[in-house]
Amino acid sequence: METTAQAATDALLPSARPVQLLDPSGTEVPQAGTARDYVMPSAARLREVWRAMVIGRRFDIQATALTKQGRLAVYPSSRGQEACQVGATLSVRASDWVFPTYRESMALVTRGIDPVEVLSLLRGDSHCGYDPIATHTAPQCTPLSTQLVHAAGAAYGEQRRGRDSVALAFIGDGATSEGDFHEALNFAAVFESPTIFFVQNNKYAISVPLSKQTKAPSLAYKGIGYGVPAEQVDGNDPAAVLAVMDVALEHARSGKGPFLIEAHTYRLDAHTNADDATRYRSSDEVTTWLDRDPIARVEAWLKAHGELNDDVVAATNAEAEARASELRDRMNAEPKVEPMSLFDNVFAEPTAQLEQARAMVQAELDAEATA
Amino acid sequence: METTAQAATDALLPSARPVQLLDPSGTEVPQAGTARDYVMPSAARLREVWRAMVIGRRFDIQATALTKQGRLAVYPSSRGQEACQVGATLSVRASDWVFPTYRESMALVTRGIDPVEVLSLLRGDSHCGYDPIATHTAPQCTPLSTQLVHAAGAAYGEQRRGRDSVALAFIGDGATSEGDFHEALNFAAVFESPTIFFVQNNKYAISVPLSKQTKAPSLAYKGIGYGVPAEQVDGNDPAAVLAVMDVALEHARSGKGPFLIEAHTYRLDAHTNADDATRYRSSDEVTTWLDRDPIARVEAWLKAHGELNDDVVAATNAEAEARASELRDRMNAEPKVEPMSLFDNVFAEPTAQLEQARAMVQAELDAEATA
Amino acid sequence: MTTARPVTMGAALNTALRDSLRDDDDVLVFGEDVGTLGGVFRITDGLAADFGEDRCFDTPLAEAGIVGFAIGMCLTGFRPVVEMQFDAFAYPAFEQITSHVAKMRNRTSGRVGLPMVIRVPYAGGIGGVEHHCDSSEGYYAHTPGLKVVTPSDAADGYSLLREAIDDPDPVIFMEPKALYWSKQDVELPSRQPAFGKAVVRRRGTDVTLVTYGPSVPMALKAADAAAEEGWSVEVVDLRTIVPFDDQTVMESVARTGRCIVVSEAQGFAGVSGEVAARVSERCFHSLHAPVLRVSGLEIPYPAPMLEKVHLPGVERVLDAIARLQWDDQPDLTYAGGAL
Amino acid sequence: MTTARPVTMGAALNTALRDSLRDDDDVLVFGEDVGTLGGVFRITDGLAADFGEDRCFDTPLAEAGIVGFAIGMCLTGFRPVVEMQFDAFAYPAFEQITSHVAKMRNRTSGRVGLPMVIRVPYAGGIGGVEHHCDSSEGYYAHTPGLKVVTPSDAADGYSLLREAIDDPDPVIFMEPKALYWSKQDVELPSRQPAFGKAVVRRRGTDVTLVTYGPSVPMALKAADAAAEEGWSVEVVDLRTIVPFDDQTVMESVARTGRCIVVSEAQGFAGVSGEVAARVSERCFHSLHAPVLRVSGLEIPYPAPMLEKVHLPGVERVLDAIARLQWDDQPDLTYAGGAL
Ligand SMILES: Cc1ncc(C[n+]2csc(CCOP(=O)(O)OP(=O)(O)O)c2C)c(N)n1
Ligand SMILES: Cc1ncc(C[n+]2csc(CCOP(=O)(O)OP(=O)(O)O)c2C)c(N)n1
Ligand SMILES: [Mg+2]
Ligand SMILES: [Mg+2]
Repeated sequence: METTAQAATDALLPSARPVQLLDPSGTEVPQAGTARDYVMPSAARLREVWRAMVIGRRFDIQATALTKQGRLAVYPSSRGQEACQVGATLSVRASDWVFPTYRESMALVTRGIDPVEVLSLLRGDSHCGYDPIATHTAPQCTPLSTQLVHAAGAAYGEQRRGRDSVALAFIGDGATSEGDFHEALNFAAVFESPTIFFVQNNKYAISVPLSKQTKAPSLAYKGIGYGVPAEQVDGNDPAAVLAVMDVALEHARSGKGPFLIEAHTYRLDAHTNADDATRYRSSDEVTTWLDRDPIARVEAWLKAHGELNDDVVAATNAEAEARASELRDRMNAEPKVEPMSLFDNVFAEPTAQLEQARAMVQAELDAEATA
Repeated sequence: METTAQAATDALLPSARPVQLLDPSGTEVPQAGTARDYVMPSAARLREVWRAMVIGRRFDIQATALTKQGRLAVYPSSRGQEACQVGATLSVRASDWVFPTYRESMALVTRGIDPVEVLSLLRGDSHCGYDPIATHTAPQCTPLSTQLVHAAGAAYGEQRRGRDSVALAFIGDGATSEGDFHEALNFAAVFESPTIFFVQNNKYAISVPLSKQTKAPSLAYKGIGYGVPAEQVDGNDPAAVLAVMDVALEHARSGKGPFLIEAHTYRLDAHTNADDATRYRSSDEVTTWLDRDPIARVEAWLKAHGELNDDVVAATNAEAEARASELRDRMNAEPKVEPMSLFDNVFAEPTAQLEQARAMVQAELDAEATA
Repeated sequence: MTTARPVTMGAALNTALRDSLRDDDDVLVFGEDVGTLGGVFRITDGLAADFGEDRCFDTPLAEAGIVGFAIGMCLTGFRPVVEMQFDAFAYPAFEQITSHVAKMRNRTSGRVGLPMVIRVPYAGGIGGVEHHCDSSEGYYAHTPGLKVVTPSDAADGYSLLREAIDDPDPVIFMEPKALYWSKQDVELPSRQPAFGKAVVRRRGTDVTLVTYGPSVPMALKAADAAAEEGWSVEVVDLRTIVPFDDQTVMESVARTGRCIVVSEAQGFAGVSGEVAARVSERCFHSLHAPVLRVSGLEIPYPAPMLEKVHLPGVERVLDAIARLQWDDQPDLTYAGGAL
Repeated sequence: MTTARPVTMGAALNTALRDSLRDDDDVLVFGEDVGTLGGVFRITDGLAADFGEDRCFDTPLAEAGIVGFAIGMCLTGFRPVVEMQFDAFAYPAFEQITSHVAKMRNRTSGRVGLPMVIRVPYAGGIGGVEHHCDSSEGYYAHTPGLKVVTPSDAADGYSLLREAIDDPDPVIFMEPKALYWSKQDVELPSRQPAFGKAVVRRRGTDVTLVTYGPSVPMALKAADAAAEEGWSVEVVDLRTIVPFDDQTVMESVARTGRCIVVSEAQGFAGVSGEVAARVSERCFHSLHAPVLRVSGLEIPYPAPMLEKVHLPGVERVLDAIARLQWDDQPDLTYAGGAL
């Protein structure tokens, strides 16, 4: 029975408080007492993230607006979580895999997937609007935590293929309670699968606050139970998210296995447009978090460092506006759905029974058309 | 975003090495560097545990013998794990709940359940030979980890009833990989359910060694991820098992919630009599563990302290022998099984369909009898 | 004296929970978002406020945990009523349900009963995204040891839920979410008709539609439409799938001589196959035509914009009626549900 | 030239895995104890040693993890063959199987196929303790998007497993554990008959027994016994439950005019109900008697010493044959499976 070396366990534990590189005012925070060394990202990267956040937030607001116009059935907003959605996504390569939940619309848009394809699931014309293989992006996942095990398997598969791709798997705070979270972390650890588990702890699972979800000191303390190094980060600090992602990616890509990140953030809107957040939280709480705006924070730093000027801000806002309006226009068009497609992809080849069903539905449609 | 106080996390982490009070030779080990203070149990308790281990081991050997004689269909031995089976079980009260797996035959016999009733599941005459409510002992559980959530619920139920009973839930090292382990620890923590999760880490899950099961520094490091204090203990040291159980019980019974114990031990026999352990482990390894015998260890201490003499040893061995032979005799009798009982307990009241099925089977049996 | 007033099924379920909480201190309600929020469908609305957080509370987000925790609580005499947020989100609890909930009484020779209710909002028709629309009743009905119940109106919502909570055995209580907002004039409390009995919702003489849960209103509409075409259609609502009321179903089909099983669920190896098989066997000599099935297609539940094509509707039922060999000509080309 | 020699189904399955591992580098075998130990039933015996631990390996003990991990590996082009140790121990993976494995191709509009095989040793008859004997095929067969396959002899063990591994879609491969040791003279490799086709195992003219998996040898025995009593019994082995071979089944019943569905699984709302319903519908005018079912009782699988009472056996089949209204008298008192 061996002694567990203190150093070994220390390497797995997160920092005692969330890593923060920029405070809410955009001032650099002196690094002390963090579990690992985190390096301030370059101004160029921060500007890129800032830009994507501006565009992402505008997209998000547009999507919520589309629900009111009846153009989207439902929309889970990630407003307030821009640093996570954008920061984590821009940290990985196109050849890496991303495993999103329903909340990652902004992340997917940031990844370059056509926003209309991103919204397909939520508009209701298809279960997944984009090509997961071509985009290296799994379908948006609603059964909570189930995608994490897929991520562990895909990343392991990449490794087996001799490639250095990783998988970035998103998950919410509430979903960490599911058994699949546990199994995914453990599989990834045992198979040294290069998977980044990125928990957006936005403090609520629909109405259930984190305090009813776990008694852990922080969700990042779950890592050590799998031998997985973990970190907690200020999820509204884009610089810190990038810095922690860099460490996690270096760890995973160099063959050392998975990494767990807990990003402390907040969802400013309700769970979805169908939810009524006033039932379970105060507007004061929301206000507190409005003051921790990730965009303002990095914008302040960039401006203070002469890395951003008002012209660029205006141009970027205009671009975000243009994209939003293009999206609105495209979403106003009635999507094309093809009833006969229902039978195409149950199996690679339809069974005899599916062919019969197809014929039946075709006959019904023909009858309707002639009626 | 608060800082996690070092003290708070320290209170959850296990000792860096398994708590040991007696070394394999029975010599007391100076305590240093353990996460908590553990108190050497009284000689009287150690004698009681020693006695139950002697009887328990003899029972276990008898049960294995019964499989060879065709009197038991299958038997998962716990030889080598006596300190866990007996030590944990004797630490709890009759009014506490025990949630055993298939491997806890010895624990159940120690708890005072009729050995024939304990073996009912494995002989094949019924799924559970004893009364779970009367004995406060859940049925031996084969679907791994599923019983842990029940334990958390039962202990919470006891607390809701205003009683100070706890639940002692047994589980193996392999089963910690199941999602239900995770959900149970979390539910217990969130509801402050007085549950002791007792992991017998006997190093294998059938053929799979712990190294393929987890990369955690030790299984006890899983506690902190739930905010559950955890400890690792030399599971072949009865004194240490009692001492750690005492701390865990005090914690749980005083309303502070669950506790996780990882006991490092070893299964000397194969997974069950049907298993061939030579396929996956060396006899050298087994020999190493034979030298860490829990009975010999505490016997040496008791003798060295004048708390046990050869007469008592002889008398206890004789008693164990007598019990084993009584068990053999009773197991030689053909168990009574009642085909008509198949329909009695599907529901509290059989449905019309079950009544019809019962009539059909009765007619078949009548026909057989008259044929 | 109370008089009947319009009540939605959702409100009736809420009232049933309230009355059960009031009448029996051992009844507890828990699950995801059932406390402060009152559930995503508001079925538990106000319970935590009115009965206290001890009686109705939120749990961590883990369905196996919820069901397993409820099992443990039963050991100490509680009667948990747990909510699974949606049909497909009960699957993580499948092992707990099949290996423990269904078997506990049996495996303990009757010593441990589990008087618990697992509420499952199920089936589609509300434009839900994938995994929110499964018809999962067949999985439970196929598992010996579970009672499976599904109301089709507010009165039954109340009555069946109270019966389920009082039942000594575990009940999977399937709530057709498309009917949560359907209204009916009812006088509560009412515990009629008896648990385990199917009910003839509409009398007819030519053909019996056997159906349940979400498909009942549609079947009644189809019966109305058929009436205009001159067919007299009887509609039987199973209410409890397990236990199954052979008597009511067989009496009806014996009378009408024809039968169509209508279910939203995919038909293959599910409840509608069972009904068709039972009727075919037990009414063999009364049947003038094969028992047909109109069920959901054998496909994963489609995206909202296509669910109309998937769901069995009035037209498909009328088509099936027309194919019931009124002229005694066999027609085996039908390619509806359960192909 | 190879010649036929006696092979157990277990050995045939092992050979199929070997041949697949040899022929396709993307095939991987993993699960609990499948590596060093060769599986608790030794179906993967020697694979890790012969093909390397990269191709056949042990996983942590977590079934959802195993299935989910396999899904992920499919995204990178692998073709995982995973083992669930026993029927009931696949239930923890139920969500992964129903919500992802079954639906992935469909939800991605055909862009992501999952060419994986989930091997499930199932059913009873070997004296297993509880949770080791479930007939769980019905759950999978009821789930659109899964193919469900079950061999009844060594030749099919080989052939169906190779077809399953080569199939572009996920296949739930149900292995009747009671038949692992059953021997047959076979010449391997052989990929006959075609995937998706049922097979007439024995020709007869009076009645068709439709059966599959663990019940096939028993049905054949019953047919022998019935022959001695003067009945000519045809036995159809489904082999693939999904896709379902209507043609072979219906042709047989149309010829014999009578049908009994024999399955070890509990009948209610399962595969046997489906078969009975289909046959009753499609052969309505050929049937001289109701389609009967001889299936497992509607009870949780009993303790080993009582499993004989539960399992459908020759006597129960003979009883059912006798009740097939040979004198055209209805007999509705039968209380066999699926009550
Ligand atoms: C297995 C499962 N159970 C329940 C749900 C219903 N549900 C959807 S989102 C949600 C809350 C998730 O909270 P969290 O993980 O914190 O993510 P967030 O929505 O806050 O981003 C719940 C309970 C689900 N989708 N899947
Ligand atoms: C859910 C589930 N999966 C698989 C099994 C099959 N099985 C029985 S015991 C066992 C190994 C358990 O190992 P461990 O938890 O270490 O306990 P031990 O047997 O060593 O006491 C396995 C895989 C099971 N019983 N339940
Ligand atoms: Mg959240
Ligand atoms: Mg073990």
